[in-house]
Amino acid sequence: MATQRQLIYDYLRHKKKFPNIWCAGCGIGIVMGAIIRAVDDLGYDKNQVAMISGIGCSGRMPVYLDFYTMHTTHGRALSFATGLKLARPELKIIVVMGDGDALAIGGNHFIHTARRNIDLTAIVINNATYGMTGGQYSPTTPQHMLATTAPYGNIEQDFPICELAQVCGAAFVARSTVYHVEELQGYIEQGLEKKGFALIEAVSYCHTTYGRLNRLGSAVDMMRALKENSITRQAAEKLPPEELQGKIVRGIFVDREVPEYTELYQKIIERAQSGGKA
Amino acid sequence: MATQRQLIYDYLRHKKKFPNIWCAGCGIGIVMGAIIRAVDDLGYDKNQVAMISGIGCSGRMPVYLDFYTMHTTHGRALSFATGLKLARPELKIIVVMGDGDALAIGGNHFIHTARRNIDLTAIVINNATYGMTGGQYSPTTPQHMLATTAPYGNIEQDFPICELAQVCGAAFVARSTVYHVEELQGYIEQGLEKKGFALIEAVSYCHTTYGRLNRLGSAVDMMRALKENSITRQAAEKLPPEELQGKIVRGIFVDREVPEYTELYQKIIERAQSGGKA
Amino acid sequence: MKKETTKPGIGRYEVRLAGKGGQGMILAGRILAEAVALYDGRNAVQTQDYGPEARGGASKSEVIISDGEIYYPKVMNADLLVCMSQEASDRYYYDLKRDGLLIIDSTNVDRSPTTRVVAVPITELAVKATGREITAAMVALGLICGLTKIVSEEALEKAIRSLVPKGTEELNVKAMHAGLEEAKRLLEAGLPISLPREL
Amino acid sequence: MKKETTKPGIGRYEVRLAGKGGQGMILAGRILAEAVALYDGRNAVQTQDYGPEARGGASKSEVIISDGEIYYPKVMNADLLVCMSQEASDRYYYDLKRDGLLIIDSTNVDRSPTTRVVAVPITELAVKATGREITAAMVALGLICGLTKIVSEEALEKAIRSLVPKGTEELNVKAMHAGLEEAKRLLEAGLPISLPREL
Amino acid sequence: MQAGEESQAVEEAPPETTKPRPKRRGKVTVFDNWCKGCGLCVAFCPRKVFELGPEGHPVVVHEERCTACNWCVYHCPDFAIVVELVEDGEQERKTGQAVGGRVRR
Amino acid sequence: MQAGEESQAVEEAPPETTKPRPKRRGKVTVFDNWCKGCGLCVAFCPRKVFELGPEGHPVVVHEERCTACNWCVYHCPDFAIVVELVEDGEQERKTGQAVGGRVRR
Amino acid sequence: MRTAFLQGNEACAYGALAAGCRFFAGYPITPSTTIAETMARELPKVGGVFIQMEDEIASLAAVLGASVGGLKAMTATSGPGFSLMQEHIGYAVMAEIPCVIVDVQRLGPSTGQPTSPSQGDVMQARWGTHGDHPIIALSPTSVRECFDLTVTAFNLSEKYRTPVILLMDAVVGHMREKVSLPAPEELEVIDRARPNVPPEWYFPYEETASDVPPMANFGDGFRYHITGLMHDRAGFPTQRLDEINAWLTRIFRKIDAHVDDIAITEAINVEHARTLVIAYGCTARAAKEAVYMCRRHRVGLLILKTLWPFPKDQVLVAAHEAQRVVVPEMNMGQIALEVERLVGRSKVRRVRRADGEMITPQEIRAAIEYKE
Amino acid sequence: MRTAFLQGNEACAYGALAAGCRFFAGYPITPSTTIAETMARELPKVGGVFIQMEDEIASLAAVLGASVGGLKAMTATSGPGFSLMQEHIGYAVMAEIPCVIVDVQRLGPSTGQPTSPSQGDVMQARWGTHGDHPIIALSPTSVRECFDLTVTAFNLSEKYRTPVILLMDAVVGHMREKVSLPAPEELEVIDRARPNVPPEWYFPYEETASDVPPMANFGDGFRYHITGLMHDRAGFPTQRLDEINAWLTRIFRKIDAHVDDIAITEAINVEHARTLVIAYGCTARAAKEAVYMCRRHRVGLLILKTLWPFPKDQVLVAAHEAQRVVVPEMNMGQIALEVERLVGRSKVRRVRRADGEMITPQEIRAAIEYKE
Ligand SMILES: Cc1ncc(C[n+]2csc(CCOP(=O)(O)OP(=O)(O)O)c2C)c(N)n1
Ligand SMILES: Cc1ncc(C[n+]2csc(CCOP(=O)(O)OP(=O)(O)O)c2C)c(N)n1
Ligand code: SF4
Ligand code: SF4
Ligand code: SF4
Ligand code: SF4
Repeated sequence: MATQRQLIYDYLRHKKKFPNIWCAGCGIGIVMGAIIRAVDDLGYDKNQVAMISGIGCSGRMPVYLDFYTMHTTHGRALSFATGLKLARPELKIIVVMGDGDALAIGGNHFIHTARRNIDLTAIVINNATYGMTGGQYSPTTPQHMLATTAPYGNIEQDFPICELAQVCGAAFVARSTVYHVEELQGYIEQGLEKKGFALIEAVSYCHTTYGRLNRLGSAVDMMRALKENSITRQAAEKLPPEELQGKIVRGIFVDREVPEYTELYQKIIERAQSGGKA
Repeated sequence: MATQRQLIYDYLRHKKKFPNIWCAGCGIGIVMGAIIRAVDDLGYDKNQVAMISGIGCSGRMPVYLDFYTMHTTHGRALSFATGLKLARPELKIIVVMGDGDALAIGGNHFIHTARRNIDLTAIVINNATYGMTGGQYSPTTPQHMLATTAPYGNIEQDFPICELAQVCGAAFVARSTVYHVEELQGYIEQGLEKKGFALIEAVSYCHTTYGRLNRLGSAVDMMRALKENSITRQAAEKLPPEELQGKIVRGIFVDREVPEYTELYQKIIERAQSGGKA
Repeated sequence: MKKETTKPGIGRYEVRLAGKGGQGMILAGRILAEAVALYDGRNAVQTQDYGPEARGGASKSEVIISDGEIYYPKVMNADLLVCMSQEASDRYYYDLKRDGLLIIDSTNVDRSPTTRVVAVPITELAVKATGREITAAMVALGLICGLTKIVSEEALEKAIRSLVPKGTEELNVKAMHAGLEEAKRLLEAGLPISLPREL
Repeated sequence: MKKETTKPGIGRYEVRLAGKGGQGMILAGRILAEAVALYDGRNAVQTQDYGPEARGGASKSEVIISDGEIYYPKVMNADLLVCMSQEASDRYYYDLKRDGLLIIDSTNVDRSPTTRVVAVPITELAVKATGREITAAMVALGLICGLTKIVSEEALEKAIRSLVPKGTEELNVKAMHAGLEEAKRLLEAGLPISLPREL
Repeated sequence: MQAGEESQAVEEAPPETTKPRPKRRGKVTVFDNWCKGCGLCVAFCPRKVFELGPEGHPVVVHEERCTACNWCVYHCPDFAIVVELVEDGEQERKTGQAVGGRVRR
Repeated sequence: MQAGEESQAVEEAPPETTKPRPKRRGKVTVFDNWCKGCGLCVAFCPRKVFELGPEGHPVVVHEERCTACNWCVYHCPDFAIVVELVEDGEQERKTGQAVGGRVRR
Repeated sequence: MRTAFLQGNEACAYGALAAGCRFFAGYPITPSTTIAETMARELPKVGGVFIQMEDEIASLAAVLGASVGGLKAMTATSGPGFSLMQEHIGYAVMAEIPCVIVDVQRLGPSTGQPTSPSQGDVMQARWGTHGDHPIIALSPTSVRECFDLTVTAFNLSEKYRTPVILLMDAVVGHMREKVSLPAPEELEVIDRARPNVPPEWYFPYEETASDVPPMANFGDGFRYHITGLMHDRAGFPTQRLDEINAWLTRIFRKIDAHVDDIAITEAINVEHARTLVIAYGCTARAAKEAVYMCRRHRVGLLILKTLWPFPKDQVLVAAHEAQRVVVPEMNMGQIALEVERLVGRSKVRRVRRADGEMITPQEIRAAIEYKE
Repeated sequence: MRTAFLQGNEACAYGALAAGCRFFAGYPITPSTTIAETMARELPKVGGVFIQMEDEIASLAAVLGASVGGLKAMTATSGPGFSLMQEHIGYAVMAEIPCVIVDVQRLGPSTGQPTSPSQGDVMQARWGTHGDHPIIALSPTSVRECFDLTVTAFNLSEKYRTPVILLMDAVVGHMREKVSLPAPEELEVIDRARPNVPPEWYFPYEETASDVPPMANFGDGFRYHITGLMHDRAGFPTQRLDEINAWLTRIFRKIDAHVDDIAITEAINVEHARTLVIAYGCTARAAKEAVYMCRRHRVGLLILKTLWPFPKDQVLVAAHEAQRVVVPEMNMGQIALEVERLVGRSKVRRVRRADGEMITPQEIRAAIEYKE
């Protein structure tokens, strides 16, 4: 494994773009670290890796990474990535999204991309809010919590991101937190190696907006909460539902073989070119 | 129960709008019949019922019904309905959508409306294709089947509509077919009576586009297939997965109590007006 | 800048085929146009109009035939109007040329807008010839061919064979021949028919 | 049609507060403007600029003060420029009026663009007075008040109390007083300061 | 009917039914101007009451066999069939009654 | 590491650790110009190697306690910490090694 | 009269509430978000509903649904979201559903510069949705006008059964100013005309003297049909040319024939002006400053508060004696196109900037005083 | 040369394939669907990819992703879908990603009349997305031109690194005509300029002599950044005014300075014409018929194949001696606005129709011969 110095030198656009724009203590940078270590660990060539993001705090990640990088529009990163993947099936494509990006405005692309099971590694950084625009409620804001647009408390149920991806047909689905960054890195590696759509949810509460509004303390306090309020799937199975309330369940939700889209399309090309039924 | 003559007279815009525009033998009309009988059965006043649709063959239904009717844009019926429901919580709102309407372009509104659990009765008429535009593949076209845009066979997994609504948080979810129209009517009644988001999937294959392209026979043949290829959930549970392949599983998937959106919002109003935390 | 001198409208012959969705008028127009353009070596443009009720509402197809360039692609004043439904006949008669030819399917049209008309029980002939209503459009094409000669028999048959669904070629050609024969019969009977002026 | 005769720019006084995101410059601008407008009974307009890095990048706030109507809401030539960071000082000095007043926070700004400057270790004073860096903005406001009198002490204190987060009122007012005192000291020392011309 | 119960699948009767004249009988009317001739009623009527007419519309040929089961009424996509209940003998003609359907409350 | 395994939760050490000088030791460098002073490293370093400095940045005050566990390296959101492995005694300075992380194939 | 120190965005929200707005659906986006946040806090206090939707498409859809249900309804967004709303703006025009859409313009195209102001969406407001349609768009120059024109926007939308676009910009939206807000009784508030016939006689898209048919709300016993298809006077889809043309003509006429009522402008020293400045939004403030700087030069200023329908007559009158017309805009020249069409290309001098900075009075002055 | 009897939509698809298009993503919509259906059948035969996306937003996104990956890519839609694509058109302009967007115009606004033709989206093509931006839009008048202009659209998009809009209408799209298609070797096909420097030296948004920087495809070893934010020459977000202005100036200049190359028109008898007809799309065919009907009257015809950037010089030259300019359009007057701006309002007579019917030669003739 490369040293941190080497990783910084190899994978970050370190000369010009640092320090990054995120708030002090924001977990997005931690996810970024996990990504570069995963890529390094797997021994990928940088010329083989693309990163595509939407708009949001998380959406700024590609600026810092020395891959093919594309910062698209709010909610549509997966659709851009689908086009790129079909054009360049040989690329490893990592799609980084915020929870609003992936599941509010981008919810449709999320479910359809999972359904198509196209070979992308999607990372949703779930900070339970819209960070970039200053703390409005998102589809993952827990019920009853405050947000700038929910001054009387949020009344919506939150999306179970992993279950959603699973029901739609994703090949690999897992959740971890920025506290458990090594576990997270492992999931990212598995996602990258999986042929098919891989969804990794990285829980990383935004302390600047969500935390402050709900008086959850500093970045340090919220990091501690990730440690204390999370539990593995194995452990969760043994708990009664009441005790699971408010817990972050970590682990792999799905890991299965599903025919992958670009491969299936390749077969169509072969059929068409051999004069098959049109 | 009213006679058919009475139903036609009471609920249909029978004087001007008939015969309807659907193809001979299309099941959309059968669903429409189930809806008016359900409304009549429940004894609702017509001035209490609104029907909202998107664009598609199914989207034309509101023209024929003597409720408050609104034919909106492709994919967005649930969002229009959400606004109307919030403005008029006392209305019973039926939202009719095609599978493309509800789940392709409208997929995001589908999952979010279910998540909010707002009191709407959504009926997805699943004809396994885009009927109106002439037989392109939709998110519910089974894999390997032909469509005008899948001349070499469809390579996408299809959405499990009911499971999707369930995972997102709907209060009531059920599936039936136009062959089993009385069962379907029962589900529609249950959906209408349910406080919360109710999703009823009505399977009704389009014989004109989907059927013709895939040589599935006439409307009669395809109606027979609905009878022969469907199975109740209870029966399905006893079957091994191989034998379930290609079967339509009918039944109630969810029927649960979940706090409803307009009621929760009413509490916010009360809190705000009593000077609660803003 | 290019200066053009070609005279427009020379030999321009305008055909409108009107009926209901499902009667095959759009396919018929396409066959006629393709026969003329690909096999008779002249120019043709075909357009169509239909409602959202692709399968039921009014539907029409127009074919402009010419030896020169065709600019306006729609019928201005029809030289030939074929009406397969009452509605079509009521609606489109108004822009038939004074000396234009009107053919109606008397199986479906009860009230003709004029007496200067060739009334043929097209659908009936179709059923008689092939047992299938849907071949009426081919009977109409045969009739057109026989009466107006704007398309050659060979071209029409080729176009039919290349455009109808596989396996139904013989059936459709048979229907076309039924139309041709009816035309012959009519011509022999000397009915009031205005034939194409030039071209 | 309305004819206006009011002379523009009369008594127009332009203030720019510049620093980094997180230094509270936007809040400070708002406090200054609100003090002038709501409690001193004159007119004020406040605008702000910040980057996407709401929490870190450059950020500035502008306040235009006048007895008449204020048209252009931005600084054209600043009468008063307060720079809390080196970058701000480098960047904004160019549109300070010839006789404008430049205040820099010497805790953060090493190189002053000019010698006609009031250099005050604002952040240091803040930490000294309240123990909290973040109150530097209030020290700056006190300083402005004391040096220029464009806002009254009472108005400023009221505005601070109404706009700072609940529970931090005393702390912030204390910081403001630290600024006021420093201003007094400076005025007594007779430093080269250009004060507002009219109003 | 209560949703969740299995809908009573209607069995198709043999072409020439030999069953006795039903107790519950229906008077069947087809509105030709709404009917599009899809043939569902003809194919699925368990008592084979209809035959396809020359115009492509169903013709009621064996009304006496009709049990007023309403299959055709509920499945006609074009609202073109009405079946009115005729109780055997003297009984007044009554409105068709649902096979299933929830009872009005 | 293989995903699915439980990540080794790092335990915080008591403020004044009395443990013997670790076998595996790290040389800790903080890049002040990238560090934003969030305090995560200070709070979570299991060996309490850091203290918050006057500028708000962490200061390495107890390098000798560092076990090169890399917690701080992996969790610093700003890539502002580098820990290099120093094997006890003469051994050459080596690259930091992951606690977890999949082995390169 | 209530004096306060407010942001333009807040004033817009208060204006909406004062106009009777009781429904807001939106999706956050800089620099419009504080409008939503204010509405989220204030609406429930007056029994209204705020909802954050999953995107801007759904937001405008919900607004239209609520309006059909009888609530005055609004959404607010900025460039990217405004682009996403275009399909539903067309639907609102087609179905004649009143609503107010606020676009706080930021620097585009695309994500552009979210925190920088712009006036780049002026033509988009006119032409952004497909197909021919008329539109009303207003643009405020001050915090007080953010309040006033929001009220006007609601009034016009109710009066003409049409979507109204409020084109703010990030300067007026985020600027704070002292304002005196009118008391409720000082405000004119217009509500949509409701049918005064029994439901059986009601035609929702009938020709009327005013060209605006009364609108029944869903739930009030008038069971009619609404569609985005071309429709007849009863609201049902039609393919008849006479019905399509009747609708099309009416829909344009109801706006065009009332330009006088809709077109709001402010004219300063325009009589006998040799040079006329035409400006709107935040740029009008720079223009005012500039015009006063050049008092001696017979310079007039026409401030457009209504951008669409274009205040053609006011422009023609004001430009009557002008030899030069200066049009400063924070874009590459959009309103300038209309002005050129009306007064002739040769007279018009554009002052343009599309980099996110306000145009300064000095830049406008330079154009006024420029010697060709 | 291959003679066939084709629909305009099919010809468009074949044109795309001939131009090297190897990716299509779309969502069905009348009257554009046959383009998608043809591509679905033909693309795999040449190793290309067809995908039907979940909506039009995703469709254009996928097209842009594929283009960045190096494939020539296209989508096709109609009014409602075109409205939904607006945000991504702006993104393509901002990020300078070549692509072709076909809009087969149908009658709007809103759902309108899906099976009726129209020319109602002309201004939308120019202004539909937020923020200032240049655009290229072409409009064919025949089946053969559907083929040719699709090839041209790809060529221009690759040459200028910009989205190109092909504004078809439901008449030319669904019309069938005999066409002779050029053989591959007869066609000029332009591919994007690729960098000829080592990756370390590459700046994807650099100033170049042509104003169009070479474009590296993702996967080719040039690891650069793409964003919808204002960016510097390396593609990274910037707030510096000099960099924003440099970009903005270049992006307009690369189109405006090459109008000659982009603006395609066909002039018939325009020299000394006293009456000039300016037309485009299917309406140009009616105009041609009309002009020949009025041969005696010194009537000229200018057919615009390029609508944007507007062929200003060609119009000015052709209108030089004209006392009247007739502009027939299947809308309420859109191109007429530009024409009025250029030649003066008083000269222009609009012939307009927005009810889904083609304008007839007779209607145009009446306008030509009209005595005021
Ligand atoms: C179409 C569109 N709508 C809205 C926005 C404004 N916007 C920017 S980021 C964002 C949400 C950010 O939240 P999330 O996606 O959860 O990412 P985070 O910032 O929390 O990482 C929004 C709404 C936009 N840029 N584009
Ligand atoms: C924004 C938009 N995109 C596309 C269309 C074209 N369109 C009309 S109906 C339809 C799909 C119809 O399929 P489905 O929703 O399944 O309904 P069905 O006709 O099968 O009942 C499409 C794509 C449209 N009207 N609007
Ligand atoms: S606002 Fe929240 S999510 Fe965004 S950078 Fe700051 S802490 Fe991270
Ligand atoms: S096309 Fe299919 S779905 Fe549409 S009306 Fe016909 S049968 Fe029904
Ligand atoms: S974790 Fe990194 S950024 Fe945070 S205080 Fe430590 S070194 Fe600084
Ligand atoms: S590596 Fe970092 S966290 Fe671990 S002991 Fe050393 S300083 Fe502490």
